[in-house]
Amino acid sequence: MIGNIRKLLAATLTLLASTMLVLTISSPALAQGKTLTVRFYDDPAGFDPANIFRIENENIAFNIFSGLTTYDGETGEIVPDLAVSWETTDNKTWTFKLREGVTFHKDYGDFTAADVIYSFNRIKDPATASPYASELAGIVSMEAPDPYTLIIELDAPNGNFLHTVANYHQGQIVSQKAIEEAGDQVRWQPIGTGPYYLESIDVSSQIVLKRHEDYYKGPAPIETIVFNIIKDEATATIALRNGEVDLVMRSNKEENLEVLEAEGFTMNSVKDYAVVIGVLNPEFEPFANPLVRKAMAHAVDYASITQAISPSLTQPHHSMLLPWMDVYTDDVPKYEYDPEKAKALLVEAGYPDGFTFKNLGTSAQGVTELQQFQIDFLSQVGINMEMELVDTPTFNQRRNAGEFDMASRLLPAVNPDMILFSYLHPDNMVPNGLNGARYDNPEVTNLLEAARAEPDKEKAFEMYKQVQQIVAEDAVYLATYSNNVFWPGKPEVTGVHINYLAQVNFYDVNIAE
Amino acid sequence: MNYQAPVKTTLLEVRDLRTQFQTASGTVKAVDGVSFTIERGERLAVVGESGSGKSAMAMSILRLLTHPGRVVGGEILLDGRDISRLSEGQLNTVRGRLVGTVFQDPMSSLDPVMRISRQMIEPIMRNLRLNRDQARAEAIKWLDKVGIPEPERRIEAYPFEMSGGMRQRVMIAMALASRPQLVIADEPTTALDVTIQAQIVEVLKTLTAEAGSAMMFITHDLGLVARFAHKVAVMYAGRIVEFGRVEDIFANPAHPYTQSLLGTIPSTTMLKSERLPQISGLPPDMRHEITGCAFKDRCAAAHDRCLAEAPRLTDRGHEHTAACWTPHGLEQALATGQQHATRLNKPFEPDGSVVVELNALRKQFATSRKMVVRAVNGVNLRVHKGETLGIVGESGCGKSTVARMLLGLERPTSGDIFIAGLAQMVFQDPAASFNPKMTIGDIVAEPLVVKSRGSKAERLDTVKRLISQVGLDPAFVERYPHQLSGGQRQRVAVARALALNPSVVVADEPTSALDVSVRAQIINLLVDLKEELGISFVFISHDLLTVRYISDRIAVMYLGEVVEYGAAEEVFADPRHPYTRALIDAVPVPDPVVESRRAATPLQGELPSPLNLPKGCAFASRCPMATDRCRAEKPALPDHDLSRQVACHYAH
Amino acid sequence: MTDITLTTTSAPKTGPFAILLAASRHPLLSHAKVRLALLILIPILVLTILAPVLPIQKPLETNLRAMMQFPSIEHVFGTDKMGRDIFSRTLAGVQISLLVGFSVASIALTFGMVLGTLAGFYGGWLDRAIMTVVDIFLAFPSLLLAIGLVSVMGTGIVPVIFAISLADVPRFIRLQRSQVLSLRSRAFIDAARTVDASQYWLMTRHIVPNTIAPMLVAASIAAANAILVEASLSFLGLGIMPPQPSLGNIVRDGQTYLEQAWWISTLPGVVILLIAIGLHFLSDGVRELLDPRSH
Amino acid sequence: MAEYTAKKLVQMLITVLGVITLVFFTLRLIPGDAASAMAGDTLSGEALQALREQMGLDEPLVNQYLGFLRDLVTVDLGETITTRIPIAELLLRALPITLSIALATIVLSILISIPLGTLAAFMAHKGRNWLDNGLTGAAMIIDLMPSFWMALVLLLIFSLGLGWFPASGQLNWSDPWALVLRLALPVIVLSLSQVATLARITRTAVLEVLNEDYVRTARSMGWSELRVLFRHALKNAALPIATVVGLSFGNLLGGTVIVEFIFTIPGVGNLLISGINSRDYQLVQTLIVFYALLFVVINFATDLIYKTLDPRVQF
Repeated sequence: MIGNIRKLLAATLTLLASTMLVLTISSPALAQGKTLTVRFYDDPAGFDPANIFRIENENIAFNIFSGLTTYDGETGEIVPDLAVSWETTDNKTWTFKLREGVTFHKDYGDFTAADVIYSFNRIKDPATASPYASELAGIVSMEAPDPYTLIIELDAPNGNFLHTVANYHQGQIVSQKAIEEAGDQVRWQPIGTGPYYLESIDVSSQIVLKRHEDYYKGPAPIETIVFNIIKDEATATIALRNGEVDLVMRSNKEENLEVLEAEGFTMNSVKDYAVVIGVLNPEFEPFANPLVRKAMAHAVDYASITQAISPSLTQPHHSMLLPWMDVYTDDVPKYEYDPEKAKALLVEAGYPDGFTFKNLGTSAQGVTELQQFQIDFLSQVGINMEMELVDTPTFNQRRNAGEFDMASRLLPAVNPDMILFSYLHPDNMVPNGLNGARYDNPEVTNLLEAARAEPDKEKAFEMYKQVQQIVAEDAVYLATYSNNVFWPGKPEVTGVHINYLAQVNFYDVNIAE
Repeated sequence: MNYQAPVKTTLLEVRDLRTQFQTASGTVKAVDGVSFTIERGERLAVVGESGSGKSAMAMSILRLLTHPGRVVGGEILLDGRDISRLSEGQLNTVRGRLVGTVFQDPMSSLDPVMRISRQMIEPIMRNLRLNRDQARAEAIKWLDKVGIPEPERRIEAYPFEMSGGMRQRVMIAMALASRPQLVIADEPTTALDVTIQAQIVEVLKTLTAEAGSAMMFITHDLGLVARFAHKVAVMYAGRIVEFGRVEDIFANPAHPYTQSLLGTIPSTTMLKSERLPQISGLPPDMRHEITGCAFKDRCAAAHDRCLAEAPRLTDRGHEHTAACWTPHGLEQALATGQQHATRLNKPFEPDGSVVVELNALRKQFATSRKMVVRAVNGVNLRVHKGETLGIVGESGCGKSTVARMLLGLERPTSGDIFIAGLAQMVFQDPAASFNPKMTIGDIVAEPLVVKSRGSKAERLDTVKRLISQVGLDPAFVERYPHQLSGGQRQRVAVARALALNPSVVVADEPTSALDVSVRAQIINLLVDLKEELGISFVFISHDLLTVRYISDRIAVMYLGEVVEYGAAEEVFADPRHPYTRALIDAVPVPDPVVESRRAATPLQGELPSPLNLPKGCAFASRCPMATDRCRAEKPALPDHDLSRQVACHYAH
Repeated sequence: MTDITLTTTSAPKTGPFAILLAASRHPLLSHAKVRLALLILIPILVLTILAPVLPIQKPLETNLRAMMQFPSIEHVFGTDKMGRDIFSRTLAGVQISLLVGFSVASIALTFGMVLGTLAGFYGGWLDRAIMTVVDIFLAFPSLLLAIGLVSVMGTGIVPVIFAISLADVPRFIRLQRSQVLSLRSRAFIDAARTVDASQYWLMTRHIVPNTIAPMLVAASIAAANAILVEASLSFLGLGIMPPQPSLGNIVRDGQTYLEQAWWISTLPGVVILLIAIGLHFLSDGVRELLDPRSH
Repeated sequence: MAEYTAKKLVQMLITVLGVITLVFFTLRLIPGDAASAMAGDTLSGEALQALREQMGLDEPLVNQYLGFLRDLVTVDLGETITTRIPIAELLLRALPITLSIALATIVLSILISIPLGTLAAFMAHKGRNWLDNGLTGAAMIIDLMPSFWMALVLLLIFSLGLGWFPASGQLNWSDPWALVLRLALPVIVLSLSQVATLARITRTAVLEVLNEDYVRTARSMGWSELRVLFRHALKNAALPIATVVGLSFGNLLGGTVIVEFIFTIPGVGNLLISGINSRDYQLVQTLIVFYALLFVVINFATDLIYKTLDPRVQF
């Protein structure tokens, strides 16, 4: 009997001991040199470009890998990365001149065109089962006349191909050697050409990046970046205020931001990161009527709501595209808050005493404060909005299938053409694509295709402008508000530029003495 | 204090001791001005019913009361030192050293998770200033003295490994080992069987005498008092109502309460035709202020003065005092009482019709370790119409199992039971045998409802009839068990048993949970009912005197067998089986003269475990006259012979 | 004790007044703890019931011009981030929470009583079967059990009630079973068997009535805990969904503003505390009244 | 003894098997699977299906179930579905953290609650109830504070206000003091409610013993009240207390979930929550079965210890 107990005890002790060993080994031995501690808000899910999900993982990958092009941290424009230059005449055949003297992390050798070809083929290969395969589906052929020249042939003109090959998802270049060595552990052994490489990771508590000494732009100013996983927002804020972390990745609670700002922390942020739109399903009879859609737009005072809930995180917005996009236009019909007009429109549309509809939401998120206000405002014009809460996977599945009266979507993409195509082109109509409004307007469709093929920026812009006007006029999608991303940090942490993919290039970040 | 007196020197003098319990429903004056003295080496018996304050008084002396009990007044002079004024610390030098204590329930009075050695040795070391080894030797010596076999081994035992009797012996050894001047024994034998009781009393008596310690012996059993006390203090409602030398108290009691108490106990010679004198009513509720004599409501001789003022203890000649206004208590009242006390009790003559018949009845319980307990081991018995059969024996002799089988609560392992008509039961503990959530009415009516006899109205009538039949107010149907006294509950139990007018009523220790004064009431009730209804009774008890008084025939059981059977008087007058004899000898008789004449050699040893029964005579292990033959072959009992039967080779 | 109960049982049972009188003399009310409990619970209940007619903002009504206001005459508990009146939300929350609490209690009570009695009374394979299942459920930490269930059934009142009950029922079965086991050997059961009463009779007339009181005590505690577990579930986003207020999610939502507006979560928190304390006192009182040793 | 143990073991086996089955199939009832949870809203039909196949989610349930059982028997905990990490490794990292929290909590609460409870009982026995009442009151209030609420308040006071303890950061086993500071707050939060219950248990147990006859016997032998309290009362009360401690330890392992989440401690609880969020059955079911196993074993151990400590219990 006593014997049993002793055995049990012994077992646990050995377990404890062995574990401590494991931990002490795996815990990073931080050398001298600058170290930046960053709050990371969820469990890392791996960094294999072919199978990467969720912004926080993408941000790590963004600093490990490089693409042919990348986004300028401040302006958000496409700028050269692994490709020093490119040329195309018809948006169909693209020729890239590649950067020389670029090396992969650790000792995985120099970067050449072969790596690009390998990376893209890997994505396209069905065996990889990469969700991003479709992005590169347009590539018909790739050739490298010499190690630093790459010619890519597309099946159709695509003026936005530079976005496709940017340092993001399918665009990130991997090393064949590394991939083959890693086997099914690619996601944990990412080898790229970026400014930082992954030194160690404890999936349940921290990720440690070390700078890539041979980075082609020269070594980054900060030697070590430690990402501490802190899930709870309140705790993260306290951690920053305690000085336990230098930088908080994505602080998205207004009240915390207020406190931090008041205490003099730098509120690194990007405005209009993405817009939230209400998708109205025309198969739900009232929403088939443009008048009703306009009434919906007039009924809710997004200005004051955003002001009330989170003035720093959100602002009202009236378009599917965002002001910083090159094809954006402000010259479109707008729907100001006007309950009377809303009522009038409803009468005109034949709904004098309103109607009831269901807004699809996730039970994980619950009924957001914004939605609670929406309910309130709509009820004042006689429209009764009910929330239909389902668990997240079901929500995604139903939203992708277009099974809802109304559902909202966040449009995170730097590529306006992609947004417009996927939300307005009949080919992308749900369930095949994201066109949840089932919008099929030949005029718009033609404009879109023409614009994409048009090499002349000016002409293309005109067409995109028209599209935006028509769509706003029809109130196809309910533009509600756009939101901003905040990475509050200590004042001495400089160069935190959040790009429009909500990502920070840590090469620019430094800590001032 | 009269120290100059050479022979007698006062050891303990208690003056006007007052103890109270502060309860939510009022202050209970448990001890209300008690004064007495104990001489060195003297044995004082404090007699009284439950609630008379006798235990509270005893506990007050060493301040062993727990909250909410509290000594509120009086002096306690031990050797002339007032220990009631001592601090806890000082008192601890008195407790266990000068005054030893033996408590009522040996089962719970020893620490269950400590070996005997630890519980015994340390006090001895402290009190006698001995080192561990000496103390150990001392402890073993005392264990031997109190009659614990192989003390060297048993001292390392845990309490749960010992029988009740053994534990009580240990308690005594613990109390005496420090050579106290005074031993306070609070009902030390109540929880034990007659034979064990006798042994314990004997041990206490001889050892205290030997050590010259005085003893204060609290009990409700007048028999025991007669057996060994020098002086007696009778307590009632928190006061001493009579005090004196034991002979005087028994010979000519002066207080009505004492007188009636003595009357309520059936004597060995008492005739069935005499009605058992009983004390009517109940003791007073101690939460209320008592004006006048506390006993007045139950006293036949009570008069105006008794109602008005409480009597003090007054001298009745040589050290005999009593608290009663009338000079000779009940005497007149009793004199007049005698007439209606007799009854037309026709002695029972069998008309041959058998109501209950048990043939070769056996019951075995399988314990976890595939061993069998032979609780009942081949019993043949008969009960005739209108007959009362008394079954006596120590606990574990199987008498209760027989009863349970009679009522179908247990299924016999072998043998058969024949019952003409229906058997009903009166249980030992009336408190437990009622569902607390049911009214008296429902309880009595339950048999009728279950058997769906009559309409609701009819049932109610029957119930009321039964309840008044057992001498209770029909209004009781409204009440709940906890609102009734023990005696009242037992009456209800009887009423319930009669509900289905059974042919035989089995009463398992029906009076053992009751106070002496109430006991007689129930016994009389049963006898009366038997006469009125002519039903048969099976009366199971370890109280031999009562059994003798109430039953026509007696069966003495030992280890699941009947060892002697016959007419009650005969068995008592001339017991043939050595066990029967031992039992009867063990019974304390409330008469100091008789007791003093008795040979003080109680039956030795204890009941052997029914797990491994001897193959010969079950009693051989304890029998003074056992021979090899006894151990070899089992003496048989000729079955179903109405005359005397004895299962002993040497029965003459 | 005796005489107290006597007065109640002998009290005239005719006419509402007489009954009230009798009730007022009932030992329950004579008990300090019980009185205190009622003193706490009854006002809360009354307010909750009256909430709809009280002159206060409706629980769901937002007000952009009165956000995060400090308690005042107009808003007794102040207002929250969306300018909703916390007092009226709290009352609405109490409604929900009490609903949760008492549903859980009654579910646990019913199943615990039935299964526990069966297991304890019949024993044998039935007992073994029931207790095995009970053990299985007891092997989960109860919060995990609840989490698992809610993730299966989705959020909302019903799943929450169900989840919490599922954690409680096994405990109740255990309690009831042990009670039955100890009762089964009591003398009054034998007494009933001597007139060969049926098993059903024994269970319904003798066993169950004697088990109810302790079960009720347990139930009232279970109710109090249920309210808190609901709160914890809401914290993990598995409880009752806003805007539907429950004490749990009010406190949860409020806690993020603890620094800027402590009252949002503190005041409703105090209400939870009061209710639970009330329930505990009630059960305590009842237990003490039922415990023979206490009088 | 042996017979008893054997019987108990069989019982445990059945229980655990039941748990396993229950967990496995309940999990499959949760809408959505690892693939969809991982992909979020970014994926459409066939891409998702591809992902599923890659994760082996398209196998028939029965095979998955049998596979799971086989793995358990061969003590092969497998990998997380989504991130392909050996679960054993995860557990080995998380377990000591959760264990040390639970242990520390138990120790701390015992150190506080047992003297407190004993004192309360002692005074109650003497008819002085104020400490007793105060204790019960405090216990109640603590019991009723939602742990997440308490946690945040403590964070604000001790971490932000007084700066005594860190709110986040790595658990560095090589620096014990830092470790203590890091774990202090969670342990305190958990201990508070433990103390509340334990103190009350102790109080009742001791009070009960104090009313026993053998305590009176000891007093009658002239031992001081304190000696009686420690020699007899506590010794006898120890058994029930020990049992409760054992059980509460089992519950603690489950109770750490919220605390680990708020204080971002990479313990088993945190692991479980992420498992549920990412619909990683493999992880979740392994963890829960592990919990159950631990719980059952602890109960069994307490039971045996009880039986061995109490001389009265024979096997």
